[in-house]
Amino acid sequence: MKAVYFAWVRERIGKAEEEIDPPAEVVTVADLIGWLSRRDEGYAHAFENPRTIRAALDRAHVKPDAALAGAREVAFFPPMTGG
Amino acid sequence: MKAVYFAWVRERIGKAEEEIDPPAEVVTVADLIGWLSRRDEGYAHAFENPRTIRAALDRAHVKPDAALAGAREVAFFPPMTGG
Amino acid sequence: MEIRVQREDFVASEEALALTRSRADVGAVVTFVGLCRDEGGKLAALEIEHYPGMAEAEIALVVEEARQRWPLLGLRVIHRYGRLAPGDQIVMVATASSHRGAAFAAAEFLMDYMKTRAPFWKRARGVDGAVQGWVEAKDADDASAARWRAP
Amino acid sequence: MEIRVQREDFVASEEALALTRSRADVGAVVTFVGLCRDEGGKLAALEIEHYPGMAEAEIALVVEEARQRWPLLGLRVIHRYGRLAPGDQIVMVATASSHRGAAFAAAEFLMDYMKTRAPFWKRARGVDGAVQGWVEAKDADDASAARWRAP
Repeated sequence: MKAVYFAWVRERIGKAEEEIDPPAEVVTVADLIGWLSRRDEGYAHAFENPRTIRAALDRAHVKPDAALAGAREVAFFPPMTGG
Repeated sequence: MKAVYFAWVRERIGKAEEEIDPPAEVVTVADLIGWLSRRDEGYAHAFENPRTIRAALDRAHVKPDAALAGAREVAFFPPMTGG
Repeated sequence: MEIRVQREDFVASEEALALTRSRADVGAVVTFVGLCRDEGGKLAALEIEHYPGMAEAEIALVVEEARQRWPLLGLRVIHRYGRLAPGDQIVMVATASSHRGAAFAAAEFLMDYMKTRAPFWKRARGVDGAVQGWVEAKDADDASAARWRAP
Repeated sequence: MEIRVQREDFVASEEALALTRSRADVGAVVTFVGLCRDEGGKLAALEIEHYPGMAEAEIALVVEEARQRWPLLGLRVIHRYGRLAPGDQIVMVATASSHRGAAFAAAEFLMDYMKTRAPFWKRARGVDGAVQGWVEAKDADDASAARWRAP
């Protein structure tokens, strides 16, 4: 699946998007955050405070317990500050 | 003092303004309404329902119990419908 | 000029733009424009009568109260009188503030209070040319104004 | 088009006027414009990042909810991205309705919800050229959005 990152999540991870292929035991968005966090310091830093991370699956907001299921695109970003 | 009338108060009385010289016992706005109402049918019609009459003294809203005192201009009109 | 009572039409956007020109502390501008509706095709015109002098004075009082309630960086109020056709602009308020909450609240307050305090009266003229009579004040407008009063 | 997410500036008044053109059932138009403040001279620019596709989709959901809540006769939402200087316009909403209450409420609702749901992020750049960092989401914005939820 495709992962996209925005704002300081993007800066800490060091890329705007990438293809990821999590193992079968990564079922939910929260699982994916844990799996990514173990990759390197950048990911760990991006996801260090789960309270400040928002996620979307196929461009719709989801909670951490949402199942990745057949989603093609997952996004991680800080709370929105538009308007 | 000068009396000015607006909207249907003006139409019922049949004039937009006039000089009036109420007697000394006409102390309040309510007194003046009573005194004018006894003049003729037009005034009586204009003032027949006190609930729908608003008054101003020298261009400031007042209640019926306000004293005419030294006011130079009294105005009578229906509830406002601007905006 | 902050307050204008006039027969002429106005350009709401120019009034609103004037509030932000050559300054960068304004974060929010709210503009309200009230227009003459055709009432389902029945209305040909509105004739708006006003009390010259008192209209400006009452709007000034409402503006002063808005300035005391909210931290405004600018505002404009324009109310027209005379004969207006469906689609014509009747009234506008524009408010500028650092933050949107104050700009929204002040604009709505100005409209609510102006409707119940400023001496303007509307008369409807039907498409058949006949006068349909004076528009009656609505209890809903009194209720809208009343909600700004402290409990 | 009702919703636009764009780098280019916009003319708020043209968007608002489009809502009343060739119709006479609109009685109220409320326009909100959010602008880039200079934060007391400290801010040189805002850099606004967004999630293309999702930004439009989220605004569309907010618009749909506004349409269900209030009898709107038209609306416009525009949100910019990219580098903006103090005084520049960031966002606008315009709402048209027969009556002012609906137009005011819908405009304020759209702004409150858009601020907390639409995927935009602001980064501040100081007058010394240094990045001041990402603007943090405010609890006040969540509270503003929350007041529209049924108790």
